[in-house]
Amino acid sequence: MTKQIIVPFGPQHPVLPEPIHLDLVLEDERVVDAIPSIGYIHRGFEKLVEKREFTEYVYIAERTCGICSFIHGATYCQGIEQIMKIEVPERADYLRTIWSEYSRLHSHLLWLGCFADSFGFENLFMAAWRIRERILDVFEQTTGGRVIQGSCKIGGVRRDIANDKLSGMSRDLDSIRKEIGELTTVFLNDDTVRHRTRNIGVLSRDDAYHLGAVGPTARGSGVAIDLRKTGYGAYDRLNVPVITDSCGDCYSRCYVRCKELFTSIDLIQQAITEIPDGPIDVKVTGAPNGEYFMRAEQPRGELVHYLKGNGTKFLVRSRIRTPTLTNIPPLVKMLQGCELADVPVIVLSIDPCISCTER
Amino acid sequence: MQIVQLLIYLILFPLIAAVFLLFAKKGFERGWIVKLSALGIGAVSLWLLVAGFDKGLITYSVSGRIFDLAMLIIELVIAAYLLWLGLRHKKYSVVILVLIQAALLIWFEASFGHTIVELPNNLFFDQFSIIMALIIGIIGSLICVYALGYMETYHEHHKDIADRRGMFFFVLFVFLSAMFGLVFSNNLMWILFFWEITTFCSFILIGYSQTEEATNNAFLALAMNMLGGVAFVAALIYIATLDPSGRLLELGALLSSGYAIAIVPAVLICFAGLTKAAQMPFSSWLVGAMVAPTPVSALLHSSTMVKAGVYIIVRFAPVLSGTTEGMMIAMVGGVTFLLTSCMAISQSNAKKVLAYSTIANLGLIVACAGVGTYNLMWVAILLIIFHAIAKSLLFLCVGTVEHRIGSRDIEDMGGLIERMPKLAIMMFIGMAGMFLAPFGMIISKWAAIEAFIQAPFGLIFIIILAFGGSATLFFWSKWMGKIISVMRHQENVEHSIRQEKWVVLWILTGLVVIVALIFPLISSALIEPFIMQIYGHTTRLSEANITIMLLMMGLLIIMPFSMLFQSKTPKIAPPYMGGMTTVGDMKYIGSAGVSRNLVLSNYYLRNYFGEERLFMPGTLACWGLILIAFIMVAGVIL
Amino acid sequence: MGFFEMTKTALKTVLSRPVTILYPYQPAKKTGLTRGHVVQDGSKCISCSICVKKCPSQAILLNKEAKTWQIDRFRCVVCNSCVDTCPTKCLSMDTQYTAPASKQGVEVFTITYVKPPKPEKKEEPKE
Amino acid sequence: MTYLAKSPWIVHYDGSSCNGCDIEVLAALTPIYDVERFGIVNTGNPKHADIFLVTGSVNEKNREIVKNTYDQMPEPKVVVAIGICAATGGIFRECYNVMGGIDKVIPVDVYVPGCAARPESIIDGVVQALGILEAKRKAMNENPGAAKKPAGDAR
Amino acid sequence: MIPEPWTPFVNAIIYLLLAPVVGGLVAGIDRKVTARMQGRVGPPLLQPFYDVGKLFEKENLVVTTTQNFYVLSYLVFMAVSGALFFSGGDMLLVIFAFTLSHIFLVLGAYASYSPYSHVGAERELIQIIAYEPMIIITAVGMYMVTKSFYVGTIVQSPIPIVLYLPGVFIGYLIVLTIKLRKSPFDLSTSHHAHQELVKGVTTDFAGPNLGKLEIAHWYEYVFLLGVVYLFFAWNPILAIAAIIIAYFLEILIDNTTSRVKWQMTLRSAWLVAGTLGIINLGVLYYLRMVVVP
Amino acid sequence: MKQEQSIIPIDVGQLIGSVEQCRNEGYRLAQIGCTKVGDNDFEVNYSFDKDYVLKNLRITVTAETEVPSITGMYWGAFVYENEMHDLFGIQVKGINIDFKGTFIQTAIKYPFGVSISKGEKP
Ligand code: SF4
Ligand code: SF4
Ligand code: SF4
Ligand code: SF4
Ligand code: SF4
Ligand code: SF4
Ligand code: SF4
Ligand code: SF4
Repeated sequence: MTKQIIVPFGPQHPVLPEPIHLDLVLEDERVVDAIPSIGYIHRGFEKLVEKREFTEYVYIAERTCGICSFIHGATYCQGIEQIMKIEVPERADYLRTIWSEYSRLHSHLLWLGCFADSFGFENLFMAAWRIRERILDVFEQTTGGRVIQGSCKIGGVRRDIANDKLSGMSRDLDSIRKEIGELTTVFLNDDTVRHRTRNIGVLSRDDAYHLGAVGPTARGSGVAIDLRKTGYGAYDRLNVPVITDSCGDCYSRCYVRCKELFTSIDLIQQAITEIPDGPIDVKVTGAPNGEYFMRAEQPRGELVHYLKGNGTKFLVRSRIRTPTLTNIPPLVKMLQGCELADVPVIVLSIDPCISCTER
Repeated sequence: MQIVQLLIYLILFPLIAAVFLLFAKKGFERGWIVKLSALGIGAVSLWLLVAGFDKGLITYSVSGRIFDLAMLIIELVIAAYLLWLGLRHKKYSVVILVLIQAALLIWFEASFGHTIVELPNNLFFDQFSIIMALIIGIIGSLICVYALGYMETYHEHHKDIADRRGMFFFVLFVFLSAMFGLVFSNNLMWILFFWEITTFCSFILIGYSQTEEATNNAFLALAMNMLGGVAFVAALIYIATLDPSGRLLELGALLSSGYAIAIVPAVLICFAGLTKAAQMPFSSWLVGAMVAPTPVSALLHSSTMVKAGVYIIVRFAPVLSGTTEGMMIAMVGGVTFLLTSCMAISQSNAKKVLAYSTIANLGLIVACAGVGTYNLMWVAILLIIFHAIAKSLLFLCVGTVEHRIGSRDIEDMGGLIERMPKLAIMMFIGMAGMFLAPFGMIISKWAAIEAFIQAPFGLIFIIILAFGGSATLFFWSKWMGKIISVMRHQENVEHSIRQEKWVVLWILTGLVVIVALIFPLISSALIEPFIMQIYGHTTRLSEANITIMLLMMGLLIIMPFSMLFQSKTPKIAPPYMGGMTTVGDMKYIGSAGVSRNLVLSNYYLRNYFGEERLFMPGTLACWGLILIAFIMVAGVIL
Repeated sequence: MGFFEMTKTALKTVLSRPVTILYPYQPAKKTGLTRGHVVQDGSKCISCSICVKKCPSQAILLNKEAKTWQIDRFRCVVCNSCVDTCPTKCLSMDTQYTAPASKQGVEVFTITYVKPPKPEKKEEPKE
Repeated sequence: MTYLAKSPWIVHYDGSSCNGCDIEVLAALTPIYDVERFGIVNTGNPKHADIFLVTGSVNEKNREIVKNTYDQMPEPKVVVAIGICAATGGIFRECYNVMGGIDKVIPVDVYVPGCAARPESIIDGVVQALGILEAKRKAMNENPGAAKKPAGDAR
Repeated sequence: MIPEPWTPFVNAIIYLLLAPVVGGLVAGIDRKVTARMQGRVGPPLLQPFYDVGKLFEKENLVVTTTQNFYVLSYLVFMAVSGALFFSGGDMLLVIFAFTLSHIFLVLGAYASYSPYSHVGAERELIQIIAYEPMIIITAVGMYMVTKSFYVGTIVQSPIPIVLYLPGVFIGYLIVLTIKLRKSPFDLSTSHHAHQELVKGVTTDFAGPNLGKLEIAHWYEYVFLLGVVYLFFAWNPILAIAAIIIAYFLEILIDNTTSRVKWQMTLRSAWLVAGTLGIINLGVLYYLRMVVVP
Repeated sequence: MKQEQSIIPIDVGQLIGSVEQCRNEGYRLAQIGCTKVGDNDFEVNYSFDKDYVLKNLRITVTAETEVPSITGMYWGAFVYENEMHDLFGIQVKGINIDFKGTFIQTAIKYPFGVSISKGEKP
């Protein structure tokens, strides 16, 4: 008689705001097998390119996800712009970058909260989300939407941010930086947090690279991949440091994200000082013909939008390969042999985004 | 003169029954003999209670010369037989031990045989004897009755095992007889004789199935108990050297002879007691004895064998009281209690869990007796009573379950409450008896804490008790949880259990509850006078607390009826499964489209409480403690 | 070394005022840009159908015969696309979000703009 | 007003949403909005919940889950569909794998429009649901059998 | 005045009637303070009562009807153990009754054969074995100082118990965290649901059963805080202050730690609390002759 | 700024060899994605990345072609290969963790394999 316990973990489960399912096979509390199952959110909207003109598809691309909504929209637009050889005005590039980095801030803060929640640190969750609201306020003031910004379009951006507003934002970031400083100290120094994250879900550098880990998941294992280094948007004009850590455990992944919060703030402030005046969009005519793999760095890692047009208003294919999809194999590896209590911590440590993973 | 007849009757009657059983060929005849003799033995034990509870200590002179000789011969015959067996099975440790013991015995007989005078009082009797007699007479014979049905099925299931049931029942009854002899004898030589008989009987019973494992474990048990036997003989020799007239061979005389004289034999005999009670360095034999048919386990664990071990230690408690040697023995019990309670957590074999729990409880008894203050003595006796009843019930329940579901693994007992409701309730009560307030064992635990706190160095034991007690709680509760979990659509497989089994089980279940209810009575009628007579003062629980316990018991009894009065009709929904749909029962479609059965197992925490982890340290610690005791004793001798 | 790293923050927070907005007793957070719901000014609509085509979730239904412009609030993703593309700027974005409801329904605006209608191709709106 | 309306506990399930509405539901629990002011607790467990918040639409794979979760809630209970995805399928309505709003699977009592639905809007929706909850309780007390009917097939 | 022999009964009845009220209030204050620590407004003070009232208005949804029995037993025995305590009964008996009630809770969870309840039940058992030794040590410590296991005697003792038992007191506070189901030890079920076990032991209890569990918790709170009182019994005002401070500390700890795993729980309870307690008792044992009047 | 990328069409038969070469050269697998290009023709792009340079191996197959799994070289490729199968109906042989069509369950089988005309709701 085996001494196993089978726990159907999810899809409806409070630590998983998004539905995935794991068949956990436990011995005592040790996980001997964890078989994931996804597909609960699959909508199939990649196929909507056949029904929506490529210009309207921006709105759908944005709704790939409510967290890096902006980056999805921007990546899609940049992909189309590459195919159609559109040069967007410089100010638009900067604005896209600023919003992208705000997205990262908001996403990382959200993640920190969820992560704290996964190991039962409710106060920390609240604290992280308290700060996050300030980022959302900026979104709402500059784009009109809290989570779905809708400010990107092909050929540029839809809204400008006034320069005095920009400098106000920059000043505001100073106080946010202070609050984030307090928050991240707890994540990085508190003993009970370290107890839950140190040496949990270790992913070696080799595994991280060859299993295709991206983003903080890869960087936490010492793999320095950061697509911002390819210099899309205004990143080629900004100084983007790549944060890595070598342990490959949950703590390292947390460390990377904590530090990235500060680099994002730096990037925004730098962008705000450098942003040139000028138009924010160009007129787009014609239809895309050709294909392109547009890649961008999302909070969770490398995002690939593969777009293929045939000269009509309807694209042939939009294929969105999201960071989480490629982070799933490393996750499966990490879960082997962990404890039941570690499961949510490990799952969250890759910052899973099931919504865009399943499209 | 009436009581002594009862005593002799109790010793001899099982023997006669045994002989009949040896020759009874038909199952039908055997059945009647067993049932009638069980009735006879039980009834007489009760009679003894009625006749003797107010009598105090009485000794009887029964002329013993002739018995002495017969005993010696029987012992030598057994030794020869064991020698032969040992050689045949290449168990040289047994061979060596048998040779040593026989040599010692012969030497003893040769050098002191002529100097030892005939002891005036070979038999004796006091309240403690009544308690033991009741345990042996009632529980022991109930188990024998139960064994009737059990063995029948046993042989249906195991066609490959030779049917030696005549011999089996013969040995069972001899065992009972020897136990009676053991508790009624005042003559240490007699006690030794009966002692060796129980060792021998258990050896035969453990090896009953004659499989390799059974044989090995039987020899293991034999070797360890023989080790104790050697110590016992050594004690006799020591006593005889002190007083060649052999007057000190009388238990009563020895006990009242004072520390200087009694401590050496006390330690030696208690060492023998430790082996028999399967305390820590020797615990493996009792665990190994699980290969025997379940009634045998029940017998060994509840009313015979191991109880002989603690019986003798309790007898010697007044000598041990306040001595360092006693402390060491108590510590052996304490360590055993703590570690085996923990080890029980890691076991899923029901009989093994029961075995470890037995060892643990015996450990507690030994600890109480080793410290040996009057109130601890009270606790020790209480523990003996409660443990015997609850443990026999549990063993018999497990045996019955095993026959119906074909497994003795706790994990296979899930949902027993649906499959065998009556039996599950009995098991539930039995387990409650082992660890829940206000049942027996917890009363004892409570009394033990209150007693230890007044004893020298009692703090150590209280801490052991606190930690070990919580471990106990863990393994019982999870087992309990297993049997009461309701897995739906299980079939009831309880019908067709034979009537006589039910009778036995119901009686034992009733006893668990009744004894918990009337224990104040038992205490005041039997235990307290006994303690009083030894120590000159006694203990008792306060009346208020007893009332409260009774109240709690009452609550427990009426609580289930609350299910009949429900304000809202409950609606049944499947358990929460993270949103997964249950297809049929306890099934769901999991990842990769695989249909999975919901399986839930208990925690065993092997990495923390496993035998592998705790056994060695425990053994070493206990050997160390025993060694200290021996060194001190050696000091006394020199 | 960090035991109770959070203590300072927690104690500080407990002593300061909560950040909670006491909605609904206090007004909701809002900015001038906040996208609440689309309103239509029937007097300006030229029934050009551009909004219908540009609506990514096909929430708008234009009935030229009945002269109605209707919007399904339970389809509209408040994306601003129609507002941006409407040639006559008759659509605007109100900052107040649509109130929850127990029943779904469409909101109908009447088009009062009068101008000789030009021939147009028929767009079959969904459902 | 009875206790029911003072202590609405919620369970949240994410159908196939884009997260936008999910995080707004979560945000409603956090300090700025703090729905615990109304006694709302996110129990995460249908068996403890009175209000079922669903975000996102239903598809092939999650309809059973939504139904199952709903069935495991004790009466009286209400369902609040958050966001236009949950109301009609929203922008993804025409995707091949979207069946439509959650009313395709379970009865919905309140629809909260928005994409994403704002936390204030969610609060309004829940408050509106309380009235319905209360009405359902009355109905249940007056006619104990009836309220149980819809979920009676759970066994 | 009430005649002497009746005071225990009167106390018990007062406890039975008032403890739920006090316990509920404590829970309400707890939630309020927690909310404030998180920068929120938090629920009304009386929220716990609303919650329980609500639960009793709900349908009785069970996996198996036997759950009703276990829950009721849990409640009854929890009340009984508290009543015993407040009527001045024997501490050990109180502890055993207390344990008994928890076993019923665990059994109720087991009965449902649900994965989450089951794992919760196992963890609850681990918690029980983690804190039980310390509670017994507490009782023994009190005995060593006051020479009595009777709460009635202990409470009247003029000895400042806490001065003799500082280690035991700290140990007790640690296990109190377990008992109050507060982070870092809220393994088997927690106040907020965001944990891997959903609601652990209580997962499959709904409606009135959950309400009863809640009431049992209130009884438990009052009892547990009553033990804190005993440490300071020689000075009631100080004792009340101590209870308030202790409880505030618990809330603070709850809000400044993450949930640890079961190994850590067992280890901290057994090692930290156990050693503190044992050393304390050992020293006391050694000095007993000298210091106790 | 244009990101560097190349597309190298290869035969199905060459797939394993080329992928192995990528692995040996230290590329990481960035994605596998399909596009329907004809009534029964699919392009499958295997994208590899090294130092931000994207190399795409492209095979063109029909639904009947058996595509060998590359999970031997890239363990994590199973997510993409299962997806290929579930959404496009492309047969992939020898996946290490084969979900057998349950990775992404869809209301209609192989949604990207069949053609759904515009406006018509499946
Ligand atoms: S992004 Fe995902 S993990 Fe984070 S809160 Fe939202 S659902 Fe949870
Ligand atoms: S990675 Fe997550 S947050 Fe980013 S777009 Fe995808 S779903 Fe949204
Ligand atoms: S990664 Fe998870 S939590 Fe984050 S937005 Fe996506 S779904 Fe939500
Ligand atoms: S139940 Fe198993 S062990 Fe017991 S007698 Fe039958 S076959 Fe043998
Ligand atoms: S339980 Fe049934 S099968 Fe087993 S011995 Fe008894 S009657 Fe026979
Ligand atoms: S706001 Fe967007 S979704 Fe709403 S009607 Fe206008 S275009 Fe359609
Ligand atoms: S609302 Fe504007 S876009 Fe729409 S039909 Fe009228 S004028 Fe045209
Ligand atoms: S309504 Fe909008 S924000 Fe909400 S889930 Fe749907 S698409 Fe996302």
